[in-house]
Amino acid sequence: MKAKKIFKKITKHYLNYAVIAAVMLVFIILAYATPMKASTSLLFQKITVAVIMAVSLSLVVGFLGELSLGHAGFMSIGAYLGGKVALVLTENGNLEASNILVFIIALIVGALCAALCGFIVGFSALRLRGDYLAIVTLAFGEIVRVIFTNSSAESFGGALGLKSPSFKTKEMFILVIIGFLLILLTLFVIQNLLRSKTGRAITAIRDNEIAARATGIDVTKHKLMVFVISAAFAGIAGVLFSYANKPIKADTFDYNYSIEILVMVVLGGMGSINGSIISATLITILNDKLTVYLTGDNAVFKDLFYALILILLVIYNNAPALKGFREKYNLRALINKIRKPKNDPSEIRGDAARWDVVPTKIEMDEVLSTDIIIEKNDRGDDSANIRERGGTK
Amino acid sequence: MAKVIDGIKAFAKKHFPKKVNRITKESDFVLETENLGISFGGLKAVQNVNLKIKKNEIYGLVGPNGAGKTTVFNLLTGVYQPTEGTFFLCGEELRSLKQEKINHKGIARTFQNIRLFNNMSVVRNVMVGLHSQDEYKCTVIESVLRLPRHHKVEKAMRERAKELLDIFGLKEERNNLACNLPYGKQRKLEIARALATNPKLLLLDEPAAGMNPNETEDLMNTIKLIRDKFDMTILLIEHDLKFVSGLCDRITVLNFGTVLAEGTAQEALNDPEVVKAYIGN
Amino acid sequence: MRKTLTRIICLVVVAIMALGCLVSCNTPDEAVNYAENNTTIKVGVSGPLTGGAAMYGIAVKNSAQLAIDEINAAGGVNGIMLELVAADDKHEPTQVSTTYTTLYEGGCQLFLGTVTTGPGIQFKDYALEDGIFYLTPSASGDDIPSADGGFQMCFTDSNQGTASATYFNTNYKGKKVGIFYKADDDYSVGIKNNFVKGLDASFGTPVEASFTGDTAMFDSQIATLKDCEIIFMPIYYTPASQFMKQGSGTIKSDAIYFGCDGFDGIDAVAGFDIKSITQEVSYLSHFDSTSTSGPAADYIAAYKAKYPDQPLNQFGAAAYDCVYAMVDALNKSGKEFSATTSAQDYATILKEVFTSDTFVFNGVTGECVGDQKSTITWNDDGTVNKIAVKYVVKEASAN
Amino acid sequence: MDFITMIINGLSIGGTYAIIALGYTMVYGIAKMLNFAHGDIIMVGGYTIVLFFPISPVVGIIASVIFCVIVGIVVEKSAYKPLRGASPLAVLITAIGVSKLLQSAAQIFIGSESKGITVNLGEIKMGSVKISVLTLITILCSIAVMVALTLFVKYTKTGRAMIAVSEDRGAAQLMGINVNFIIMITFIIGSALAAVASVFLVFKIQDVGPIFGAMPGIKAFAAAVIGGIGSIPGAMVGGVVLGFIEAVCGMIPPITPYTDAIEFAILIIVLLVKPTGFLGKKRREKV
Repeated sequence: MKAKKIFKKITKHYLNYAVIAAVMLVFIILAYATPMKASTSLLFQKITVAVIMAVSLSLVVGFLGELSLGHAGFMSIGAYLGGKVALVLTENGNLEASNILVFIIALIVGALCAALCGFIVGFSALRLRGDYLAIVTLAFGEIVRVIFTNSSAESFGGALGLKSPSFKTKEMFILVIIGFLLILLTLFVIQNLLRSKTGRAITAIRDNEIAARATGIDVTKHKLMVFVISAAFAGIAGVLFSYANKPIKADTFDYNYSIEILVMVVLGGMGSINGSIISATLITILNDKLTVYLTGDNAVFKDLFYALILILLVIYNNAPALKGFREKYNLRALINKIRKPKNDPSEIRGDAARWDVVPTKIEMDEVLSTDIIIEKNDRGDDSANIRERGGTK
Repeated sequence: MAKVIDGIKAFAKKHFPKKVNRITKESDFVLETENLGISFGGLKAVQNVNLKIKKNEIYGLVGPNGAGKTTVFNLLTGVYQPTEGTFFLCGEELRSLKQEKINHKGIARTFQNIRLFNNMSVVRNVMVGLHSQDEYKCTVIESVLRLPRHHKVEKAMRERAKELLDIFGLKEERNNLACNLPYGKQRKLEIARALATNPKLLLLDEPAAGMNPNETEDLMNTIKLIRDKFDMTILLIEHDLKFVSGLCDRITVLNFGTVLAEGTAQEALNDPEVVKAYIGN
Repeated sequence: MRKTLTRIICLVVVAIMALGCLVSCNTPDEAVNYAENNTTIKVGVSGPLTGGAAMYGIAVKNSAQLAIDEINAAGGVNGIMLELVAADDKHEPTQVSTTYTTLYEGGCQLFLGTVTTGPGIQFKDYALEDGIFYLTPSASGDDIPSADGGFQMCFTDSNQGTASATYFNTNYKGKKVGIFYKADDDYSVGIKNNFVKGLDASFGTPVEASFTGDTAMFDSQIATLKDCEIIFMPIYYTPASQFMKQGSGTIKSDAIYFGCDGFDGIDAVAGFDIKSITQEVSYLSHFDSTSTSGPAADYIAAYKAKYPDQPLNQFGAAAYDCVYAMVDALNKSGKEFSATTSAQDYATILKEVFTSDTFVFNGVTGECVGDQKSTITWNDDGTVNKIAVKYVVKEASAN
Repeated sequence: MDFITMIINGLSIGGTYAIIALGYTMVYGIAKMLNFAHGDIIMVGGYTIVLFFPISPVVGIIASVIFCVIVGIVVEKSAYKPLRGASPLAVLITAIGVSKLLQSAAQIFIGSESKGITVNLGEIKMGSVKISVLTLITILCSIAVMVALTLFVKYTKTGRAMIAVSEDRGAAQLMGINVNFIIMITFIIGSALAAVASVFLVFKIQDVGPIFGAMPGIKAFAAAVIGGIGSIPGAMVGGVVLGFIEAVCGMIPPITPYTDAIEFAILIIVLLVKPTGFLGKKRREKV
């Protein structure tokens, strides 16, 4: 009985670590036993970067419930600053590109710089929500891109890109192993964070910010924390990227790349870390393999497909009209059907009395309609000091 | 340009508030408001509200629609900042504190239109309420590294949440999603969550709205139970005069943002001004 | 219970880490010969077949195919047929890891490198590590050529900038020069920097205007450049045509638009009637895709016959020359090779020929006098020697 | 001299942005969603003009309006309507999806190479200053569109219904307003405005590619936000502000490459300091 319970706990909480560790072990054995093809290790390297990006974005989008369209910007910061530090260190010290110490320093610098930017962007998240925050993050990503693109040749290489040190293809498998370890680190931090009281507070903010405040949650602190942590991991992914690519060009981290990561998160299921990991892996493999088969203008068939899936999935998951359909046909129900579970107390109970329509009442806040506020606006009088929100609900 | 400057000022005011000198005084009252009022650009929504609520009291805030009752709640919980007057909780001035700070000081509330964390289970809803209490303190680093304190705190929080849910008869449903609860239980859960923040004063915004007579009866008993079991002081808004007179020790009647009458339910409701406001001439 | 579990997990992670470090000491053995099962000599090229730069990649792919077909029709190289493998890098360096491995592990032996510079730097890294040889038709970046096996058919950006500056110094002395460039494009910035460096004092400080991104409203840039007598435009023809169209009323009507090899094909831009503008349009390049006589015209005729609706430009011509140059070098090497010879062995052969002083290749790019093909030689560092010619796309027309 | 040129350029670019921003503002103000695909509807309009331009520019313009409206309705009905009442995050992600869908569809069916036309409307001399006719039309048209929209919203029944829907969708429904119909009308107006904007953009840039509308779209949204989203004059103000920034940056070579960054930085600053923009209304979430 006890063993069964432990097994259940492991499969529930630690399965993803185990799977990733197992994949990593297989990879190590392969790398050790046979000379690995460059294409394999490069593909794995891309997967590790994508997974870290997706998991870190999922923290913001899936759990805090805010849309960030500038996640690639954080990665860019990590790649450029980490790469620059590594470049300076290896050149001045005449070190090998694969020097592990330099790599770790670059990793820390990249993560810290990205985290700092996350802090700045997170600051705007305090005042803005929804569409406005999305546009601010998009603007942030573009600003980062423009600044790096136009930097001088000596600083960050400008349009020519930063020629930071990178692993040789024959040593790329080391980077992949490091990448796997970093995925485990990302998972460890983000998953443990979410499965603690802090994570509860973050999801509470997502579900109802006003109630969260009234319940004593420090919204400011938690939002900033989420942005900082998410940005730091994006920075780490950036450093990984910079060690695999030469030159690093700011154009790589544009709005489209941010969207690609967003697609990974949404396809994986918002609020599901394992889903993000799986979809990041699949999409990266698909992207890589399809490049060979889809050439010319057909290459965008892939984008068309992703966009279509994105739209359909979001409509399926969110459309109010599809609620009944959704409850009837979903993956979980399918799995449950196969597994034939016993009566689960968490199952929705149909017989419970429901009050779908809450009686509405006209009260003070509604009497104070916008007219009065316009008047206040015109006078420039701020005496009331109302806590207004930037975005409408 | 002037607007931009105003904007910068507002931003600074909001995010870098000036030090407000708050007084602390000896007081017999749990909640004491002094000429509390707010005006929205000239319209005085609430003015000169003077409430004095004693410990262990159930106090009612009554008034017709648009009288400013919820606005008083919003003032007391920091959603709005009062433009006039101030208020004290057990003698400690709480004016212009942030919402979460006011909650930490000991005022918890429920909402007229229920605001639960819909996508979280019932027990986790209550655990969020326990989040900021000192006895369940655990830093982020401790939780991420899964240090012993994290496990201890999590366990204690869960136990405490179960206890609270048991009182409200929600223990059975603790693993349900909050949005799947029936309406009456959602109300109860909201109260449970508010109580989890360990307040000195509990504000209930129309707790009986939308309930049938049986549920109302049940709720009255629950509120009394809360007062006795938790040694709680309760301020509530209600329309149902029967509910108010059956439950409240004292009430204040508001109309157009001003106090019409106060006293015991009987006294206040028989006040000629109140009768005029409710029934007309 | 959970505590123990966590510890176990930690232990496993640490163990794996240790194992990882252990493994990292191991490096795989010698390169594999991926060409073992080839029946033809595979020629690989990585270029943009999608996106904004697709017309260059497509032209290169088609022209290389044209050259290969011609060679195969004539009996191949020592009787061995050639085969082209093209991979799409979308003009993004990040795609090169896929395209390069596709080509290399797919058994390619001769490489045309990349079509554009950005991906070219990454390609160079991989290629030099694997010890293979590439002769790029059009990746003009200064970092692309390498004495270890990276050769160019086009001029480097710095050469192009300097050559243009020299041309200005001798022909347009003292005129008011404006520069219009794309600030986020390595090609454009590279040429512009060297051009400014090469201009002599008689020009003073040239007026600079730049743009970024794909489409733009050029009002401000046109306003900045409107008094210039000659505008140097180291950009590709699409934005150039947009600039000319938008500026047709404002830019001096007797000004000269002077471009680089990216201008090639500007008269064929869909929807751009070059006669509608009054200014002179000319550029300095190694090839003119409007030639009507000589070897260049022969190539153009053959290309148009085979790919009537496909883009035609100097990139393609350079790729055509690249294939011929490599085949020429193989023929002249006098070494043994077969369809299954590894890319590394081909690299050794080709490097030797290309760095030898006696190797001269006659192609369609460069200055062809009459029916004679141009002469092209290579320096040891991989850069090319040939003569650039000023082509006038359109004379100034009075309005 | 340069100063005058700069003002003209600013107005010219700003006017174009203003028209796009008006479309954004209409849709955002009433449907309460950020229509990311607005820029791509402009792209659709652009291609239509290029297609019909050889026949006649007027036919091109009319076809573009019709086609844009059709695309707008299809997008609204198929992608946005099912999500009415869902979380804003879901709607926003769908809008991004639609934007990507239109872009990739254009690239597959039309090709990645841009299609161009040659237009020269000539110019007018005013003393020493030359203004191109297109600039003049752009400025006049954007003002006309602004005035017309204001009048429409204020004085027609549909317009007032739009205000009602934007203030409180539920209450409007209770008052007998067909909310879905009003939102569709909004999308039709928004798409028609996108078509008008595409006319000016195409005539100015004279070249259309698959991502033709993306950047102008995002910048126009920035303009709408700066001016105060939901406010019709605000869109105009925001557009002109961005136009001037672009003009000034374009005239100063060292900072020209940073134009986009400067514009976005100003957007962020405005949003942080005054989230409602210059002319926007304040809204509060009820507690």
